[in-house]
Amino acid sequence: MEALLALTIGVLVATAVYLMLARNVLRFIFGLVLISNAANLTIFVAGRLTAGAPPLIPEGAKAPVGEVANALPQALVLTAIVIGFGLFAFALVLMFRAYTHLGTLYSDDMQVAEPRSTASTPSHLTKDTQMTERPAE
Amino acid sequence: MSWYLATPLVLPFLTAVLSFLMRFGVWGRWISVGGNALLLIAATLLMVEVLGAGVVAGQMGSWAAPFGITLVADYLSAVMVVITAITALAVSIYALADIDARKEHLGYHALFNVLIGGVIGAFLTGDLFNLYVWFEVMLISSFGLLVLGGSRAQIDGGVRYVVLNLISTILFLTSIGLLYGMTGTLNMADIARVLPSVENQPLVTVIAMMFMVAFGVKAAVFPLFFWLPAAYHTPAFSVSAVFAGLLTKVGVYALIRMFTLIFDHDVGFTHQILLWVAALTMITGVLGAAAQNDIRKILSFHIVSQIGYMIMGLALMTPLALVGAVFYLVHHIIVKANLFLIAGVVERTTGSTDLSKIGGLYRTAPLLAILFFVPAFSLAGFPPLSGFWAKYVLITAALETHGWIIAAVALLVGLLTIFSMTKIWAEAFWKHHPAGIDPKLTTLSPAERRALLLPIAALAGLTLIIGFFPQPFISFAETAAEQLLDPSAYLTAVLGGQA
Amino acid sequence: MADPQHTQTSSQAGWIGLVPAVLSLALFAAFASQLPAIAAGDVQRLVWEWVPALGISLSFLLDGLSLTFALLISGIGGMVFLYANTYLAGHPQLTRFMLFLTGFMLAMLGLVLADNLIALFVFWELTTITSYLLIGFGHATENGRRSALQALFVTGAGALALLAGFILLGITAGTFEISALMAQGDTLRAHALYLPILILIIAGTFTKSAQFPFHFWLPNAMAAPTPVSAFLHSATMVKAGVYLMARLYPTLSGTDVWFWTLTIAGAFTALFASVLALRQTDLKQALAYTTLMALGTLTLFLGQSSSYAITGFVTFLVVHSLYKAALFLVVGCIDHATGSRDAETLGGLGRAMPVTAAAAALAALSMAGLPPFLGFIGKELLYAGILALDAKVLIFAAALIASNVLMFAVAGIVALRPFWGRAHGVPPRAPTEAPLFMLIGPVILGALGLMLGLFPAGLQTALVDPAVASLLGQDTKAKTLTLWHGVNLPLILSGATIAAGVMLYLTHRPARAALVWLDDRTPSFDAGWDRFLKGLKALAAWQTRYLQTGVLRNYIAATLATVLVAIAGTMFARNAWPQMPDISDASWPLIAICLFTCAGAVMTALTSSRIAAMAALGVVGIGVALVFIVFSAPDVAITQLLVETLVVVLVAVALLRLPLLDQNGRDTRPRDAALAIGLGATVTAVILAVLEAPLDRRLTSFFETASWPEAFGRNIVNVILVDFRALDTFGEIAVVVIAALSAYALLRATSPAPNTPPRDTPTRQIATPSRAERSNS
Amino acid sequence: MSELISAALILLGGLMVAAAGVGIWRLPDVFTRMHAATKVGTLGSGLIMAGTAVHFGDPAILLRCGLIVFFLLLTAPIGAHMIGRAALRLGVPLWQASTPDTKR
Amino acid sequence: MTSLTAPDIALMVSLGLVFCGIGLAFLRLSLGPTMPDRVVALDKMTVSIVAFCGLAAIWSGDAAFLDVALVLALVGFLATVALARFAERAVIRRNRAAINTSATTNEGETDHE
Amino acid sequence: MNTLVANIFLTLIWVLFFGGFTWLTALSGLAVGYAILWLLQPLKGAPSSYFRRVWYWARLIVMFHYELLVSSLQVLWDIFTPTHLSNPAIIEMPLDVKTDAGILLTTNLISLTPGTLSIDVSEDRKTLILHVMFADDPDAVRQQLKQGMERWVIDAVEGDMT
Amino acid sequence: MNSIILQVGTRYLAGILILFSLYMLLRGHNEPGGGFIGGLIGSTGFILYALACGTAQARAALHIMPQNIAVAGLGIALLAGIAAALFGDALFTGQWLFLNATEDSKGLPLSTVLIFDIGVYLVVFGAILSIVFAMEEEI
Ligand code: NA
Ligand code: NA
Repeated sequence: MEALLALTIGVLVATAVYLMLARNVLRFIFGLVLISNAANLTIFVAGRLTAGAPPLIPEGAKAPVGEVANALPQALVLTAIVIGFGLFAFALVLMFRAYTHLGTLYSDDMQVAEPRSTASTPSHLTKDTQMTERPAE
Repeated sequence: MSWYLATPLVLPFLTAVLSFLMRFGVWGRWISVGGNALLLIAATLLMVEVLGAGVVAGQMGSWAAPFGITLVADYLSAVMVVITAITALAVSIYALADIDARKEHLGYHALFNVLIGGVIGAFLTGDLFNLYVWFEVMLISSFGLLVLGGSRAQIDGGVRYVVLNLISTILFLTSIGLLYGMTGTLNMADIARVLPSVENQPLVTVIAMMFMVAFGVKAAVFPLFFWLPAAYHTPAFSVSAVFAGLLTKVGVYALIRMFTLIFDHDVGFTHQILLWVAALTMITGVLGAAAQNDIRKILSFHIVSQIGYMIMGLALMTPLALVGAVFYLVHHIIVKANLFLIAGVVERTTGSTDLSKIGGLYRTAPLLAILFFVPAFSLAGFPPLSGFWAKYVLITAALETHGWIIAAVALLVGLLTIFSMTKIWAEAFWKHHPAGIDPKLTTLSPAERRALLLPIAALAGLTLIIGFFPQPFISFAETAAEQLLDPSAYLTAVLGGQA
Repeated sequence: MADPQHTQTSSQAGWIGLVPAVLSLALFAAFASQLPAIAAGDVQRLVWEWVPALGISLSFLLDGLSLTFALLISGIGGMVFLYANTYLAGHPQLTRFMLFLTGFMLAMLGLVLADNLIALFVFWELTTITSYLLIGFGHATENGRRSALQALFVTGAGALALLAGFILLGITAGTFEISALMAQGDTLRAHALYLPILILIIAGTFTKSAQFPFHFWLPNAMAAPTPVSAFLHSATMVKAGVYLMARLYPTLSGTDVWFWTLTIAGAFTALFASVLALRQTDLKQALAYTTLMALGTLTLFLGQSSSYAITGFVTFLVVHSLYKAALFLVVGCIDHATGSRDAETLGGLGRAMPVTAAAAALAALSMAGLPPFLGFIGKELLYAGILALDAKVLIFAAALIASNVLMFAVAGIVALRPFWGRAHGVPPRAPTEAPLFMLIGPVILGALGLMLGLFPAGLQTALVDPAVASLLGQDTKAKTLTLWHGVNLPLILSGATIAAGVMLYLTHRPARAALVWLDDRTPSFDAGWDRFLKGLKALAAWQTRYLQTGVLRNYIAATLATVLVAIAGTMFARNAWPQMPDISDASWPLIAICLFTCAGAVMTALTSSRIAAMAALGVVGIGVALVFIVFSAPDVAITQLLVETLVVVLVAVALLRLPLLDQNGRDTRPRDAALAIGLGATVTAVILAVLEAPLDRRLTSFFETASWPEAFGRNIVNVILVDFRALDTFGEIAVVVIAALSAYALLRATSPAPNTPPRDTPTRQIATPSRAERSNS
Repeated sequence: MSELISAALILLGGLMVAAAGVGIWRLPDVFTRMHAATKVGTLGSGLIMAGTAVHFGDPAILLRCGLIVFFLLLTAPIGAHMIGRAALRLGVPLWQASTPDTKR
Repeated sequence: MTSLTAPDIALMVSLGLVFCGIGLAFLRLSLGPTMPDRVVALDKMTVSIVAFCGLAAIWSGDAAFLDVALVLALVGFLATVALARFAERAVIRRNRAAINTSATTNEGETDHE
Repeated sequence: MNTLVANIFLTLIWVLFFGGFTWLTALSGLAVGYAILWLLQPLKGAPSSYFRRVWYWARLIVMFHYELLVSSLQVLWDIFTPTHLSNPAIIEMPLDVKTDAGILLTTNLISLTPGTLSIDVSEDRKTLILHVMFADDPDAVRQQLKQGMERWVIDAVEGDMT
Repeated sequence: MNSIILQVGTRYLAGILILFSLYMLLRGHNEPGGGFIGGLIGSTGFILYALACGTAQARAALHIMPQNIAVAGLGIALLAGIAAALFGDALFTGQWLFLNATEDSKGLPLSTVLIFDIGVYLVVFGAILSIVFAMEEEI
């Protein structure tokens, strides 16, 4: 079971990395969501898997009955999910702002903090930016 | 006495909450200053306690060690907390004149104080996942502070900063999960205790490398530093000062902690790599600085370069080398934060930080010249300023272990640092202002001058004190290094009888 | 290169310079009071602990050598202060100047008195810094800044080598105390690290003392005001290197390396510098090159082991300091009075400036080595020393004699011609005699050259004997200083030198023209400095362009590649690969869920439709939530689903103003795919490897048993969150709060979004009518 | 007995869910697909919830299942309405859109 | 689960059917062709997960999973609403843009996607 | 009055959440419900009297489930038959139901019964736009809905008004 | 633009969501739920409100700026942790008071842990709303 999830995590990581390397920072955000999921799953799997037994203590018992799933990684993952959401929300807003203020979602074209000479701008950029739509007014 | 540990951690958050809720009006900023003054007192009390006891540990929630979260302060942690408190107080005073009401309304004080809380948490925690949490606290508040002005450059810099730091964060989280999967515990002392009995030692090295990369991004080492020069020159000056002083140092601290306490099983591999990383970091950073023409960009690249020195101390892993690393950490926080603060005053008086557009400060603002000279030449390693002792100890450590190349690199980079610092000096201070302006401090209001110059002068004074009277600091660092190399006291304090 | 104060000369000297003058003269007196004791063979030490943890103390050693230097520094210093107080009177930065100069003097004294290598180094660097500030006194000019940087950089570079040398020496000997090192000379010379130590230390001393090929900074340092040149760049600081070689003479000298290095470098520097001195027309530059010559000579003599050579060294040191300081001050007087330092044009100033002329004459005659001046005694000893050279290589002797010939001519050019020669032009101002305070120094120093020449015995017993003893030990006696040795080879050589010198002086104009012609056609070290700086900047720029490209994608790729290399490389290097995974135990629902999740991920990566990407993200979120459900994590699953929902909501809101995804905006597909697959595979491998060993569940076991009885909660996950690990949760909610504040600030910090389309938006859109448009119409 | 009822209910529910899937896959336009998704899917889920309630036989769980169904019934049509509205305004073409009453 | 009883079989079969439903919805999601199609598919998936939670509760014997279903039933449609609104807004914006720009040019956006 | 009903309604749900009646849950439910209603004041405007129409409600619920089952089969048939027999169309239907609750209930129930789907309500609340799968005779569909579902809802929710 | 159906539906759903979120909060210590989940659900209630009726109305309904709610939540959570100091315990040591405790049941538990969870709830609730509202207002 764990091995299968390890493979799934691998796929998540691979797709996330592929997205993160895209020119459009929005894709980076998507990659971020995927790789956060992969990290959460990694913690979850690292705590080993137990099917069908949530870590709850039934009424009347002092401890869980029988072997239940490892609660600690669950708590960690929960924390990580919420933190990940916070980071994601900020990152999304940032990319949004980048678009409204820098006029592009292409990281190659954001040249304010680290300006480069226009001569070195690859020619394909001009072509691709034509694919962008006009932002909403 | 867990409250010695808890108070410095709790205070910044309390300050953040109160100053945010009172952010309209003048209360917020004074709460921030007052809170940080209290923080300094609390940090000092902790330091006194640590000086007495060696290592102080406290179990949060009263749950015994590997089960709950332990806060622990050895010499290294304690001094980092104190330095953080000093920096925080200095910057919060500076912010009185640097941060406008609009930024305050948007929550500057909350962001700033939570950042400080995150930094202190990272220094004090004895729990790996908790360390992750504090890293996140720092990270997100630094994101907020970075873009608080909302300018185009800040947003662009923010994108770079955020994107690259998020990668590191995810890697860190994954690494923690995997290490938990191998050891079944999150308490750092407990991990250190358990790890030698893990069968698959090669895998431990792999995990160690994952941590190295994750913290390497935070510490901005080669080849993971790109985010730093891309972003650190964009925010408000008090913000970049606290970034420059503290944030990367937390990465260095984490590297030191992890690679002395936990990952000392394969020193021949991991620390050898660290040594190369250190050398390349020093060189690329200092060359990067040489290529810049803006004060903050120069200073930013120098952070990278200086980080290399600290990593060098860790990589050499001898008692003296760790003394050097610890001393360097302390020295660099004070000096680099101060330089960024000064850059802010330079910008206020001359109108820019672009060296080609400014000048004339030497003639008409001699006080500022002196205040710049001290940290700048300390950074360049001139004796008897604090930076000299830091470099001296590290180079001695390198030469003692016959690390000729790293010693040569450290020396050479020191030379190139002189080059950059004198460039700022020559352009911003010696040269006449190209626009014919006489940049005087008196263009600032008296209140502004007080708020801006007091922290700068205090930090410069600290630099001088460390420089002229290094003995207590060095011997302190010696004890810190001993504790790092022999963590038995740390383990006993955290785990009690289990160690 | 006129000093900046020329236009604002004031005859009224302030009081500010008198303070350091009094201070230095008091110090001089204090040192002088030690003369009898030191002459009696006493050696005084004073020790303060400084950094005992590192074996560094503030220890001072007063013996013949250090006393000689200390007297020169404080004595000449006092006169320079008096001089400068008038010379720079009225200058707005006079206070600063005096402060730096006082700082320099104290540092210099510390340097020569220090008995601890590291303390010595500290003072060494303090002289570097103060010298930097003093050279940069003319900071308004590009050239002033350049010269200051050059001096700082070259001597700073040497200093770093020196530091390494000191550290190695300290490590090898186990002490930094120079007095303790002296006793270890034999051991150290036999040590494997001797050669590196020597090379490093010599690198430091050569740069400081401007030995070839590090000489070029010194003439440029003449950008500093004349008192600075007189004090730092002739009398004291540049001699720090020489001092250090002398100081370590008992410890390091006597080997072949020592001998050859110092001899060759010294001789070459002396000859080379004196030739260049002849080439100069600026009086100060000419003096600067003669200083180089003197430094070369001193170095050459330090290379030797004969008593003649060392006596010559000490004597010449004193001689040179006296006349050179005097001459610099004289040149300053000329400059001050006339506004010119041009040797070509100046002449006939003797009438207007008689006292200055007299002082100049005294100094010049000493420099020229004519009897009965101390310079003559010095030269005699030099020649005796040459003849006692350890290797009888004629060329060194020839070099030294040739440079003395040149010196003679230069002395005439610099100190005689401006006063008694014919003027070839009109200086900017009519000359007047220098003020009193500017004359005290040159006169006293010039007179001292004569006095000591006439009565050398006092100098002998007070300074030369103890100083030589410091180098050679108490057993070896210094040679006797006397004007008349009888007719011997040195005397004959002196005569020849004078004759040749006179000849050269008379023909110096054509000689100079020839030198100028030659100099213009040989590579210049000074230009080399510019090339070095340019190269450094180019290297820095190239490296920065290459690494800090400004292209975020490159940063991301580099970071991720580092991650890949770190993990995969270590797995290779340490052979940490896992076994082949066994997935036969997976149930089919799990397989389905995993496939579903993977499909969502792949779709997110490959789609170019925004809404499809959003929905695919939702699919992945749901898939992961299903995993949490299957493996008994209801809390996590709920959170995951809620967060996933919020992600979709937020993205949907944000996308309303964001453009379409690009169809194929990727020019690095192979690289990206390779990185992606590599990282995915590696992460899988690491996880599999981690999972091979069983997990120690003692933490969880504790939580399970303590959750209800001690923490009163049945939901163990929640109890962990709010109790066992509440601190984590607290940090986490801090993250959430700050994320919200940050996002809010980001949205509100900027003025409401601009109504105009952003800058980079192309105005032209591709004209493809959408289906929606068609069906609408 | 209750086990069999439960089994029947979840089987039926499963069939409904699958059928909704088929519907969403096979039906010709977005509106018709919405018919399948909204009601057949909701019905299927509701049936499975009923089966679950029967399986446990616990009043508390019954209540919870009832709430789930109630919430599904409350939200699913609203969601469908939103999608349909969007589709309508987007001008998504209607399959066989030839009926005279068709507006827009 | 060595000996399968009728309810177990029913559970497994139902589980399989639910997966089929989800899988088919996923196909629709990936194929589109219009924006609302994808939203419908996602909505359908969410509802199916509710069913899955019920089955999981039976399978594990733990009612905790019903809480997941409860949350999803209440909150799941929020995503649908948001996405639908997104689609709808896109139209308004496109129409506005069509008015603003000349009649011949058209936005590159294909809101159907 | 309306608020009170809503409050009781919320209290009921609260008690249901906790899976059993206790005074504590009831009281806290009242308090919580009150707080929520106060929070949601801008949305105020709840159904009028409530208890009087229990009967109509019962009818509504039963009829709704009947409709649901019957027409589900119709859609299922169309899904699984190789050719699509349906003749879908978008039609408009005038609305008699006035109150918010009535509109919501009507539209939701129409949506939930297969074959019909509420797409939108016009701004003036007078017209409902529907998608109908079997629209061979739109008027018949309209008629059926008005006399069926809408009638039942009006009876249940707004009996006083008609 | 505004959908009547959605607005009317929201009237009921928003209330139910907030109610449900409080329920999840209060029972979280013993069953799935807790401050996070509660806060997330609670925020969806107001998000729905904002989507249906606009942020202005949603903000009016909320009465307090969501950021202030979030920060106050952080303060409450912190105070719950600091409260331990009053009892001489370490930071975040849970302090419990059981009302009407009998030997069978522990009665009604009141605890700093619950206060902490309430703080968590408020943080999540306020934080998400401040982001979503601000973002909505950008459109
Ligand atoms: Na950082
Ligand atoms: Na540096």
